[in-house]
Amino acid sequence: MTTISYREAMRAAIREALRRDDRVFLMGEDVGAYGGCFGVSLGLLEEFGPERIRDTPLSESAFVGAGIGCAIGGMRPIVEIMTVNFSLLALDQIMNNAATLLHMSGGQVNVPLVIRMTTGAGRQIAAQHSHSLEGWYAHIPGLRVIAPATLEDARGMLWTALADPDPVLLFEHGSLYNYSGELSEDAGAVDIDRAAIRRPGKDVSLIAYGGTVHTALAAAEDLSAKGIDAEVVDLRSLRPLDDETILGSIERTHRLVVVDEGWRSGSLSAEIAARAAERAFYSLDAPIERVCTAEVPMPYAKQLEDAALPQPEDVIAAAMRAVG
Amino acid sequence: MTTISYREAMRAAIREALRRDDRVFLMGEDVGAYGGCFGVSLGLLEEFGPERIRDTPLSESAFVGAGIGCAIGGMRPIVEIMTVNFSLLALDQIMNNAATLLHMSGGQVNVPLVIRMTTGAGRQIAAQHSHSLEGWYAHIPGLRVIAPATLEDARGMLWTALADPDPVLLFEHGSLYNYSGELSEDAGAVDIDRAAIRRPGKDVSLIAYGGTVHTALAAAEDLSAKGIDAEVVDLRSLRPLDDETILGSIERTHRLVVVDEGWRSGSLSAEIAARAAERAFYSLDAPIERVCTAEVPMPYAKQLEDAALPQPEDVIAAAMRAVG
Amino acid sequence: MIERPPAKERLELLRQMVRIRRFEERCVELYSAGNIRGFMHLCIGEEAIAAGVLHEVGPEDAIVSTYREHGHALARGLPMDAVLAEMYGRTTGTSRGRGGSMHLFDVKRRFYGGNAIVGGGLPLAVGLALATAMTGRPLVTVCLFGDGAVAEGEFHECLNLAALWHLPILFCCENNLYAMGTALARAQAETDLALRAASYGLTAWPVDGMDALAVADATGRAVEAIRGGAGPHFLELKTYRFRAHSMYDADRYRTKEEIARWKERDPIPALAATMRADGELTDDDYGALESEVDKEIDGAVAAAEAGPLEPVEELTRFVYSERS
Amino acid sequence: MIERPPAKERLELLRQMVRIRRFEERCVELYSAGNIRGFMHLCIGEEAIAAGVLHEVGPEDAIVSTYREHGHALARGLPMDAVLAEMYGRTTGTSRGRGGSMHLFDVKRRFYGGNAIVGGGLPLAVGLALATAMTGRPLVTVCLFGDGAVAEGEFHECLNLAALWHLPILFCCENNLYAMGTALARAQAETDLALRAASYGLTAWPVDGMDALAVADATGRAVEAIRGGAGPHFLELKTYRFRAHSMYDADRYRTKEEIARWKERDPIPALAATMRADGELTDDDYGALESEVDKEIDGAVAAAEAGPLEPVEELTRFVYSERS
Ligand SMILES: Cc1ncc(C[n+]2csc(CCOP(=O)(O)OP(=O)(O)O)c2C)c(N)n1
Ligand SMILES: Cc1ncc(C[n+]2csc(CCOP(=O)(O)OP(=O)(O)O)c2C)c(N)n1
Ligand SMILES: [Mg+2]
Ligand SMILES: [Mg+2]
Repeated sequence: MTTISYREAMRAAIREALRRDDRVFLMGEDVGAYGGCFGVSLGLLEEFGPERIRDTPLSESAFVGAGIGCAIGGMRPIVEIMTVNFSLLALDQIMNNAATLLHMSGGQVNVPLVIRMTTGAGRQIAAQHSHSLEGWYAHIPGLRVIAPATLEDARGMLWTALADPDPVLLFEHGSLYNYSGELSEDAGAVDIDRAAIRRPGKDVSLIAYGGTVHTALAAAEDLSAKGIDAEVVDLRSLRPLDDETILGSIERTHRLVVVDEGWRSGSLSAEIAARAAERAFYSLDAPIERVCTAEVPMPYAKQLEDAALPQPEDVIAAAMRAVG
Repeated sequence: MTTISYREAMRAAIREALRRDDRVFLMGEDVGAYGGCFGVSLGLLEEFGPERIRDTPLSESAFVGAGIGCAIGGMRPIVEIMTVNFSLLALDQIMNNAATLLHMSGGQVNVPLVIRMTTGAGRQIAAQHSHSLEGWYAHIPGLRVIAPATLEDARGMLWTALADPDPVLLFEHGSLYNYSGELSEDAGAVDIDRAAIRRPGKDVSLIAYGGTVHTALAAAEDLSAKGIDAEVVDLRSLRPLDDETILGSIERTHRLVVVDEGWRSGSLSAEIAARAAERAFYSLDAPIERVCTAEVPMPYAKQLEDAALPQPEDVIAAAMRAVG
Repeated sequence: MIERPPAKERLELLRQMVRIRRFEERCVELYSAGNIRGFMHLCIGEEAIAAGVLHEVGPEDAIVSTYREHGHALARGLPMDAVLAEMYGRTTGTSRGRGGSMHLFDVKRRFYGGNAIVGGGLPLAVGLALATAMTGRPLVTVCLFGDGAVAEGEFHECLNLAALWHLPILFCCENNLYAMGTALARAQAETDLALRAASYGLTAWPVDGMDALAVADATGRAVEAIRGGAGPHFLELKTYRFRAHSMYDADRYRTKEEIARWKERDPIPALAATMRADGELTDDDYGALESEVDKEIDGAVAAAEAGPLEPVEELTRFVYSERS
Repeated sequence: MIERPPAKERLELLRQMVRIRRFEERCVELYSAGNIRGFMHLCIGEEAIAAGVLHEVGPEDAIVSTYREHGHALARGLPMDAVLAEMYGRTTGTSRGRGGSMHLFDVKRRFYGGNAIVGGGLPLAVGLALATAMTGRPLVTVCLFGDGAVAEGEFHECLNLAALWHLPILFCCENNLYAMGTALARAQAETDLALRAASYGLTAWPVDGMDALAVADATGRAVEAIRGGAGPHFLELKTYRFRAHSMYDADRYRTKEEIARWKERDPIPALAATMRADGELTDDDYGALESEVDKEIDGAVAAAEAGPLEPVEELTRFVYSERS
C-alpha cells in the first residue's frame, strides 16, 4: 500500500495510459507547461514531450472536436476541458458529433475518445466556475459518463474508458483532488459498468456519486450513531445507470435518498427517483427524498455556498424523514 | 373567430409586439429576406425594416450574447435560434450569462430577453435536426422555459414573455407550424405561469407539453372509447413547473403517465415523476409511467423515427398499465 | 498557367459533373414523389467543385463534408446505389437509412460525412489531420464547407489551430454567395474569404469554382504542397447554386436576373465546349456519357426501391458499439 | 505625436495606478489571511491600462470586463469599499457577496462585470453597443479582455458582427503575452493581434500598455472617433503581469529574467519619473498620494470587515427578478 492523493492517482492513470499505448495523448488548455490547471498533469510534459502532452489555445469547440476527429482517425486522445463550466462552448461537438456519429453513420464511425473535466463547487469560485453538469450530460445517448469518487476509481477508470470504443466523459470533482489515502501499489484498471455499495446498510439507500459519495458516507456515520443503518451506493457510472444495483438496494431498504450536487430540477437525482417510482414502486415504503444543490447560480460567499450545497446534515434529515 | 395556423399565430404575436413596443426587435439567422427558416417571420421585414427584423450571420454565440447585452442595455430583443439543435453553440451565453447575471450581480443586471427556437422531430430530418432539448434547458435556474401547444398560446405567450424581466426561452414545435384552427379575433396575451387542463378526466393523468399535448389528446380520445377517462395536463411552463396543477391532477386520478419528446433518461418527465414520488407518493396507486423518445440520435428512416417518438399507442398502453 | 490535362482526365471531370447533375435532377423528382424526404440540399451549378476537388485526392486522404454533399460523395466514389438507398432510408444506404440526404458516410473510403451543423465538420477535419500528422503518414484531409460557415466561431478556432500546428489539411470553401437567404456581404465584414484565411497564415487563394479544370488544378497544387509538408491551405471556390437552398426554400432573396447570369456560366456546358473545341468530345461521346449515367441512375433507383427497411427492433443499434 | 496632457490629468493617472497597485498588494495579504477566497487574479504591472482606458470614457459609456477586473472597477469609480466588501463576500459588496473577486458589477456606473468565461463578455458588449446604436445615443461600449480570448470563436463572431453592423464599440485587448501558462506564440498563429483585428475591417493599432499616457491618448482618440460614427475600434495594449495568473499559479512557465526585464518597465515609476522630470511631482506629492491611497484602503478594509453577511435565507433571492 502507498499513500496517494486523488490528483496523483489521476496522474498515475494518465501516465500509465501514455506508456501503454502510443496512440494515447493528452490535449487541453495548459496541460503542459503550466502543469494542468489543477496540477493533475504536472511533470508529464517533461516525460512525454509536447506532442503527447499537447497544450491548446483557448478554443474549446475546436480542440474537443479535434479530439473527436483524432479518435476517428485512429488515435486515443484524452481531451481535458479545464472545468465543466467551459465545456458548454464545446457542447455542439460533444452532442452533435461525438455522441451521434456512430448511429448516424449506421455503425461506421466510432469515436473512442475520453474527455476529462473538473466539476463541482465548494471552493468559493462562484457561479461561472461551480457548475455540476455531469448529471445533465448523462441525458445524452451515445455518451458514457463516469465519475470516480475513490482513489481506486481515480486510478483505474481512465484505462477502461480509453479501451471503450465510444466517447466517455470522465468527471473529476475539484474538491477531491487533495483527498488522499492508501492505495494498493498494483492498483489498475477497474470496470466502469457497475455501481458500488460503499457501505452496506439495511434501513435506507443513500445514492450518490463523485463528491457527494463522501457527503453520504459522512451522513451514514452519523445516522448509525442514531441507530439508522444507511446503505451508500456510489453510482460510478452516470450513463448508463446500473439499474440492478440501484434498484436492488432500494428493494432491500425500501427507502431512497438521492444525493446529487446538480441543481434539483431535471437532475440525475430525478432520473433515479423516476426509475424507482416506475420499477421499484411497490418496494418503496416512503416518499423519495432528494438532496440536491439549491437552484441558484452558485454564490461566492461561504455561508451562501455552504447553504446551496448538499451537506451531511441535509442527508441526515432526509434519511430520518424517509425512515420516518 | 378566425381560422389561423400556429405559424400565423406566432407571426401575429411578433407583429403585435413590434407594434406595441419600440424596444422590441427580432434578430436571428434569415428572419428577414428569407422570411424565417419556417416562414414565421414572412413579411415582417417589409413591414418593419432591417433594423428591427435583423438578419444575423451564422454566429449563434455572438448574436444570442448580443441579445443578452441588448436586453441589459434597455432593448427588448426577440432572438430566434433557427432550431434548438444549433442552440448548443450559444449555450455558454445562455447558461453563464443570461441565466446567471442577475444573481451573480446581486440583483443588478436584469436580462429581459426572449429566445425563440424550433424544437422537436417528426419530419425525417435526422439526428442533428431533431433534438427536443427544452426539458433539458428547464434544468437551468434563472431561465423561464415555455412551450405553446395551442393556437391561443402561440398567439399569447410571447407578449407575456417579453414583459417578463428575466430571460425566457420559448419553444415552438416544428410539427405544429401547420396546425390550424379557430382563434378568437381578439386573442392576446396569456399567462405563462400555470399549466392547463386540456381535457379533464378522473382515471389517469397524462402530463404533456408542446407537441406531445396533441399525442396525449389523441390517446385520451381512444382511451375514452375503452372506458378510461384520461385527464390531459399541458404544462405550458417547463420552468418553473406549476406543481399545484400537476400534483392536483395526480391527487385526483392517482395515476400518472408523463409524455415527453425528450430522451427518457434525465428528461423533464423524470423531474415530474420525481416530484410525484416525493410529494404525491401516498396518492399514487400504480407505478409511474413515462412515454418518451427512445434514447437514440433520431434516425432518418420513417419507420425508425416513428418508432423512436412517443405515439398515441404508446400512451394508451402506458395508461392501461397504470389503470391496471 | 494551367497546363492542359490529358483528355482522359477532362472526360472524367465532365463525366462526374454530368453524373452529379443528372443524379440530383432525378432526386428532385423522387422528392416530389415522396420517395426522398426530410431536408435535401442540391449542388446543381456547383458540380465543378465536387468533380475537381475529389479528382485530386488519394484513396487514403480523408474527406469531411456538409449536408450539401451528394456531389462530394459521388465524386469520392461512394456507390450511387448506396447514396440513393440512404435517401430512401434503406439498410442498403450508406448509413443504413439512419442518416438520409444530409448524412452520407463511408469509412472505407474515408468519407466522414455529411454534417448538418454549419461549421461542425471543421473541428473533425482538424482532428483527422492531426491524427495523420501524429502517425507520420503523408495524407491530406480535405474539409468542404460553405461561405456561411466562415462566420461561425469554429471556423476561426479551426483555422488558427491548423495554422498553429501546421496540419496537413485543405480547407475548401464553396462560396456560393449565400447562406440560405443571407448574401455574403450581409454576413461577413470581410467578403474576400481567401484573404480572411490568409490572415491566419494559411496559403489561400480564390479559384473559379465554375471551372472544373481550374478547381482540379488548384486542388492538385494545394494537395501536393500539403503532402510535401507546406502546412494548411485554403481554397475559396467561387460558385453559385442554381436552385434554392433546400426543397423548402422559395428563393425570395435572389433576382431572376442574377440566377440567369450565373447559369450562363454553367460548368458542364463550359467544359463540354472546351473539349469540343479541342476535339476531345463529339456529340456522340456526350450522348453516350449521358445514357451511361442515366443507366447508372436507373439502376440506383431500382436498387433503392428494392432495398430493405431496417426493422424497428434495430432502432437502438449503433447508439453504442457492439462488443465482440 | 502625443500632446502632453495637463498636469492634473497626469496626476490622476498616476493616482489611479498607485491606488490599484496598493489595493491589490493589500489584497494579497488579505488573501493569505483567508479574508478573500476563491479565485483572485491581479493586474499588478498592467495598471496603466485600467488607468488610461477608463480615464477616457464618459459616465454613460458601458464597460465590460473580465475576472481580472479590480483595476478596471476601481478606475471606473466603483467605491473601493464596495469592491473589497465583495471580495469579503459581504452584502455591502458590489454584488452582495454573490460574485467575489471575479464578478464586480455596478449598473449605475454602467460597469457590467466581471466575467469569468474567457471571451464571454464580448457578445454582451456587442449587444450593449447595439442597444445604444439602435436608440441613437452617442455612447461607446468598452470591452476589455486578454490575449487568450482572441483564440476563442466568440472573438471572431463578435469582431465580425461589430464591423458588419458598424457598432460603437472599443475592443481593448490586454495582451500580457500569456493565457495562464500558454505563451502567445503557442496559442495564436498570428501573434500581431492588432493585425488580426484589422482583418475584420476594424481600425486597430498596438499601444504601449506600460505607458498610461499612451494608453489614455490612444483610448481618447478611439473613443472620439467611435462617438463620431467611425465604427468599431480595437486597441492591442501590450503589457505584462508581474505576478502569477492567479493565487494558485506557481508561475513555472516564465523565466525570472523575463519577469525582471518587464518590471523595469513598471508603469508607475515610469510615469512618476516623467512627471518629476517635468516638474509636476515632488517626493512630497508622491508621499501624500500614497498615504491618501493607504487611508482609502484602510477604510475599505475596515468597512469590508464590518459589512454584514447575507443571511442564508436570502440564498435564492435574485435568481429571478422580484416583482413589484
Ligand atoms: C449551426 C447551424 N446554424 C444554422 C443552421 C441552419 N442552416 C443550414 S444551412 C445554412 C446556410 C449555410 O450556408 P453556407 O455555409 O454558405 O452553405 P450553403 O448552404 O450555401 O452550401 C443554415 C443557416 C445549421 N444547420 N447549423
Ligand atoms: C472559456 C474558458 N476557458 C478556460 C478558462 C480558464 N482560464 C481562465 S483565465 C485563462 C487564461 C486567459 O488568458 P487571457 O485571455 O490572456 O487573460 P489574462 O488572464 O492573461 O488576463 C484561462 C485559460 C476560462 N475561464 N474560460
Ligand atoms: Mg453558401
Ligand atoms: Mg493574457
